[in-house]
Amino acid sequence: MSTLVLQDQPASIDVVSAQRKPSTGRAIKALRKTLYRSGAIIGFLLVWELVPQFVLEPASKVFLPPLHEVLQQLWKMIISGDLATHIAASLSRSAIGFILAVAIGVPVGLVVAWFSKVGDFLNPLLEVFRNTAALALLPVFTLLLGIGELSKVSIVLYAAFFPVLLNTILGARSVDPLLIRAGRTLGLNSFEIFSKVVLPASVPIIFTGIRMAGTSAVLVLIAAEMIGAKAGLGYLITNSQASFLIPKMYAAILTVAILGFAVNAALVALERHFSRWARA
Amino acid sequence: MSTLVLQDQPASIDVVSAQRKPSTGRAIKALRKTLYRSGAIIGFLLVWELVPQFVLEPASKVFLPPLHEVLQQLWKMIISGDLATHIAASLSRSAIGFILAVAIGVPVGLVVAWFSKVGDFLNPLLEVFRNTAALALLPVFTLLLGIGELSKVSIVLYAAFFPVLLNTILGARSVDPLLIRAGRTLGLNSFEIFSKVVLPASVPIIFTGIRMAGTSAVLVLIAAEMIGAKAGLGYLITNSQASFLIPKMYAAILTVAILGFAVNAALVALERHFSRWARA
Amino acid sequence: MMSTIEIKNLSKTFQRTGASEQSAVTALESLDLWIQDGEFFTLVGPSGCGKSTLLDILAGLSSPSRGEVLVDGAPISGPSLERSVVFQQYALFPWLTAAANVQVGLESQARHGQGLNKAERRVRAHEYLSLVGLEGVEAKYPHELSGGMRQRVAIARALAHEPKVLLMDEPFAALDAQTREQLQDLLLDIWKRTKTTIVFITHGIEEAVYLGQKVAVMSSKPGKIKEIVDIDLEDRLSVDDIRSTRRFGEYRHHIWTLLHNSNQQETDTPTGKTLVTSGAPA
Amino acid sequence: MMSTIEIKNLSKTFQRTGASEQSAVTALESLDLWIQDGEFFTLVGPSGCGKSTLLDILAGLSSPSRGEVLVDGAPISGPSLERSVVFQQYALFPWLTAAANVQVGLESQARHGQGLNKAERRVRAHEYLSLVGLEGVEAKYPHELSGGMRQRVAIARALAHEPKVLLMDEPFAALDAQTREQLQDLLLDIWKRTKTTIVFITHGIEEAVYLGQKVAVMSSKPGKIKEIVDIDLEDRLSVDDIRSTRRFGEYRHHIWTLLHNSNQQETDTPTGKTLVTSGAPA
Amino acid sequence: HGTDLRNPDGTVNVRYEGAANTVTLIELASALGYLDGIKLEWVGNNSSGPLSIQNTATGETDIGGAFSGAVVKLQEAGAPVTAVVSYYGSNDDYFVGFYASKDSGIKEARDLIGKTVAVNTLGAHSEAVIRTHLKAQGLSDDEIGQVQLVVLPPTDTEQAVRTHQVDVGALSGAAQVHAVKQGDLREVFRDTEVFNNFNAGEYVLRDDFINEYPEAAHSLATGTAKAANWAASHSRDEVLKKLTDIVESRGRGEDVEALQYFNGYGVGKNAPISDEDFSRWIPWLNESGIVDGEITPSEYYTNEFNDLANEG
Ligand SMILES: Nc1ncnc2c1ncn2[C@@H]1O[C@H](COP(=O)(O)OP(=O)(O)OP(=O)(O)O)[C@@H](O)[C@H]1O
Ligand SMILES: Nc1ncnc2c1ncn2[C@@H]1O[C@H](COP(=O)(O)OP(=O)(O)OP(=O)(O)O)[C@@H](O)[C@H]1O
Ligand SMILES: [Mg+2]
Ligand SMILES: [Mg+2]
Repeated sequence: MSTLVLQDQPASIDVVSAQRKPSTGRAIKALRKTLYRSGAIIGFLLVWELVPQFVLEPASKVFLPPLHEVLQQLWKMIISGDLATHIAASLSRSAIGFILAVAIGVPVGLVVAWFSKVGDFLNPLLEVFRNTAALALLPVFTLLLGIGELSKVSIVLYAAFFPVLLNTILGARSVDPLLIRAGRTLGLNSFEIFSKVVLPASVPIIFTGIRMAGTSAVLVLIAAEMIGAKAGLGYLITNSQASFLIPKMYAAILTVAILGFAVNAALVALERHFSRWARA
Repeated sequence: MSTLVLQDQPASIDVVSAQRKPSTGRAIKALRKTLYRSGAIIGFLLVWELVPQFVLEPASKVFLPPLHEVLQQLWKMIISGDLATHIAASLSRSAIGFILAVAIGVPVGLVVAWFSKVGDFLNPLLEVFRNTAALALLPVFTLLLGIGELSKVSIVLYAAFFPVLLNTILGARSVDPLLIRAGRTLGLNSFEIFSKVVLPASVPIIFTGIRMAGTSAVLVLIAAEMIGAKAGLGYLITNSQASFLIPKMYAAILTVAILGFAVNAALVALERHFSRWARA
Repeated sequence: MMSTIEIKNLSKTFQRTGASEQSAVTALESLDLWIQDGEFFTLVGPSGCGKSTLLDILAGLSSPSRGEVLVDGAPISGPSLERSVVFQQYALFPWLTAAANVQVGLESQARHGQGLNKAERRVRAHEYLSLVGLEGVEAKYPHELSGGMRQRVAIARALAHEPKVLLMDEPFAALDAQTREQLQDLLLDIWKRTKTTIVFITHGIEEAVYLGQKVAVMSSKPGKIKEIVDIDLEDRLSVDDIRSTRRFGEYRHHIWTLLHNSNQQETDTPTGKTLVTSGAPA
Repeated sequence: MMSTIEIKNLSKTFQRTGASEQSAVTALESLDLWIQDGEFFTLVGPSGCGKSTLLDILAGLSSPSRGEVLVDGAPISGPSLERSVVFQQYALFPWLTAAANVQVGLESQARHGQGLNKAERRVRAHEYLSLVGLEGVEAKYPHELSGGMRQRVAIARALAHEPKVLLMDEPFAALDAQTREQLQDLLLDIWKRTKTTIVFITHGIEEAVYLGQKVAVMSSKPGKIKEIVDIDLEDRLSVDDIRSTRRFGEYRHHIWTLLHNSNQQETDTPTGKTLVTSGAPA
Repeated sequence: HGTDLRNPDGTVNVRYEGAANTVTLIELASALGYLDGIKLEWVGNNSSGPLSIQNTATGETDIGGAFSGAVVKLQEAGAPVTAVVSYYGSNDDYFVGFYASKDSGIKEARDLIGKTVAVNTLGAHSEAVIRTHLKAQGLSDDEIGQVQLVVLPPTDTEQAVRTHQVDVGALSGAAQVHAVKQGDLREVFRDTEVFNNFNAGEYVLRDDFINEYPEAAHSLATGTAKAANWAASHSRDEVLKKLTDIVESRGRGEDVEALQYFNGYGVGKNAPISDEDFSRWIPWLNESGIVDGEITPSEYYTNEFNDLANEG
């Protein structure tokens, strides 16, 4: 709601040098700010620790162990290297599926956007697939591609593909035609218009799709791993649950949460990097 | 890629009356266009019908029956009313969870955006939750809320809440401050600024979130129904699979696809309606 | 319907907290100004000299750091329907039709119990849309209108609740030259009919001379009034192309010189000045 | 570096296929024009009279429906580095720095084997950024620049590969009045130094007179040249505020009258004309 | 399925799905050295019999086991598989029981009308047993239809019954012992009340696997039967020690604690398959519309590879 639109830019130009020696007053202020900002998380963790211990009846407590038990379990798994194995399994699956989705989705999206005939032709089918919940297709993937890595990577690919594809199409379609005209007058041929104007201009919107794809990839992978896998965080969750290792289950869920957060943060950072030229 | 930006608007103003009596030539053209546009879907359905019959070996054919068998099964379920029951179960769950998500997400989002202190406080926690795959939490929901409707509606609510919330925050934050200034000079008080300027100005971005929430709601519900349900399309899929009623399973998946498409189309229409004032 | 504005020793300083040390920008310093009842008062000055800052204070959208601003003897305590604002970027509510936009202020009045009822408001909106030469666009949304039409709606909206003062911040800057001239004539016509006090900010010398009874020339860093020029021209609308007359050219030149000198020190590097032009459409 | 442009019996019709029946808009009809080597040629006319259409054809971005356009005797077959364009909305590539933007045309040249190497291109970019008064902004992205600076970069970009013709479509319309005057002077200065042929479209009579050696006044529906006015003024940059002089006022008035008459029938309803102002920033 | 399953050392590589915290019969057989010429390859865990044999049918695994009724359904659907040995059953030690909360007032079949019953998977053992039982207790089809089945992971079932989210839960094995130990549940009935002791499910092999590697089929079937006999004939402590060794050595991050609830495989001596094992379910199969009229049980299985069964 800031009406102070002018503020940022000139300030950041003038003060680059002054910024180098932050005063202690500023450090304290920054610390207080960080504390304030983490307040909600700390509160949540406290509730998690205290409510099971002091509020819940013992029977329910079994199913909602206090935080420290979960952290103990998490620590054990870190030490033993178990956690690393599961994370590696999940990460590699989602990374492969996700990277394939980007590698296929972006070029296909650009082509579809550019050749509007192709777009007209494919669009309805894409719309139908896009709106078909990936998890509804999980049995089909298992039937057709088996229960191994192939079907897991494929379902991640499927889930991540559509956000990338559709945002690429959207991005390429919403490129300012003026930039294309400018490109043409500057001697760019069709292919150069494509690679030097349309693609870079679409980057911010494509990245929105990539970020959505990241979220989808993790979500769907967890579900896929819950059915027929021998490693991975989804497997760890269901397997722990099936073994009554409830703290272990929560530790796995916590790991998923942290991982999801990290993946998103990484993608946001990447997006910032590639879109830094976009209007502030 | 159209450079013909001027075209649409004047044409649609002048020709409203002329449009009433389309010539046959136009009708044929429109038909051909529709056919062309459905080409990919028709092609896909043909492949589905023919490949199982003529390409696959019998063992695989069991698990990928040709389209007509699936349609027969679908028809049977429509006639018997079974399908309606399952659709009703799924739809009501996702509708309740989804509507709650909107009903809670939009006001909370507006408040968070308006009171930036609240936003600073809540944001990190929201970020963590948002990036925690809803399905990883499915066991927790089951443990804490049971296996009944409550936990299913809750997980839909959870999955749909964050897209709505975050887009509302984004929408409200990106309201042109100029409009707020204009509102103030026109005698609006703080609450009116909120309800008459910030809210309507955020509608298009909020709706993007609502559409994403719709997709999430369906996706997560299907997964939730695969565990601990006695009706619903997710249940129908797993149940049919477990009983080796493979055409029935495909019929259920087809229904999910159509439903997902319809839900999305409905939300897009709603979005169009509410955002019709937005820049064309 | 009219109002006297007294500005006494007005200063405005902006604190910048973005960086490690707080730096302050003095946008306006010890500014005195007296604007009479029903006057058409224009204000020219280089970019960043504080024109918008002054207008914001008059509108009640921000408050002075020092000094006071009195309207009819009473200090300004916030935005008010008595002082309407027209912005460069129209600032229409895009989700409201033209007529609904014009009625926003009327509805505020009604909520405070001193306004028109619903039917009367609709009639009033129609009336003011006609005043700005827009009939039959009541049901159109802003995006269906051209830039010139949008600014007309904005003017109708600012006038519909019959404020004492109309504050305008470069209202015609985003329009093409010919539409701009049309709207200038329209504004003069409205002013003559309603005799509302108008404070009009512009970058255009020609526009300032054409519209204003008085043209205040500002200098920047810190923002001050350099000179106030009384414009004594015959009725603009009755003369064909008054802008091409000799007298007009003289006023034009006089103000040009004032601005040119005040700009001198800053314009040494051609980039120096434009850096501050943050208001230009991107 | 210079070029003669011959326009013979040029017509341009747009088909509109949006509706049930195809309706055609005739944007230009039987237009003849002759623009000489190194001339500064300005074009004024009401909104929608076909100015941009004409410029697009000159740029090779669209093709005539009838008639022909010859540059140095050869017909235009598409966009070419020989004819650069500067657009109203800058059209800089926002993901490239100022220097990189300026080098786009140079790189195209290099790809066709007739250009500079990488180091030379960088030097050239610096050279042209200096020419437009921008030094030290090489590494800045467009969003870090003011409107005036962006348009300077766009001009540098258009000139860097040394085209024979510079086509400008209301390049200064989005700028504030004072920045606009600065850039007008800059452009005159560059023109005098490079003697590039310039075709400059504007809505502003003052701008047309100030810049042009010849001002073509267009009328609309269908777009035609109404009259070409030779402007015979002393060197603009050597006289203080030439715009306020009597002779300038006379040219101004003459063109004003031409435009005013040609507008007459359409301007009866004040909305009639502005409806077509689709180019105005929203 | 074309893939050559033979390892360089001449053994046949057999892919199978296990179950968390449990040692399946073939795993036990392998550990006991009963699987000559076989190398087992674990491809993951699975808690659903139908999915297990589906994966075998599609060639994802080479051996899978499920409830007899599911085996019928899979073959009726056209999948080329054959049952070769029984791998679980119900007896006094191992059985599927149906439990209600003690304060629920559910005591007999009639009390189930309008109630919900949690089962581990649909279309399988628990469902078939409960339907058959209700019918035997004289409930009408309409009344039976009012008993709602809900799929729940066994670990959730206990808590779901206790908190009345479901009225009755079907439990067997470790989950059953764990739940009953708390003392607040009442057994409504168990499957052995319906059929006495019986073999309830079979390992199936793909027909092409059988044709290609008959000696492997032989080894799997006979080894399974031997392992079942071993488990039945040794003391609980000995069996538990063996199972614990197996679980600890395979490193799947499981919970050995759960093994203390182990109570056998329930399969009869020598693990043979009989016509009865299939025909028992005919009424239920008919009623659920999966098969029409009579079936020929002998089409579904063979004891040919189970040497012990052949010995009698
Ligand atoms: N909210 C703000 N915070 C910090 N500095 C500000 C703020 N608003 C304006 N300024 C500064 O105050 C000075 C005057 O700004 P103002 O917008 O009033 O100028 P202006 O005359 O309207 O310029 P323009 O002609 O470009 O619109 C400028 O130096 C500007 O950077
Ligand atoms: N691509 C197009 N399709 C259809 N009609 C067009 C197209 N481009 C221009 N026109 C029409 O041609 C006429 C001339 O348009 P043009 O843009 O050349 O006018 P202009 O003189 O540049 O106007 P302005 O001053 O508003 O920029 C207008 O009536 C316009 O509606
Ligand atoms: Mg300003
Ligand atoms: Mg134009």
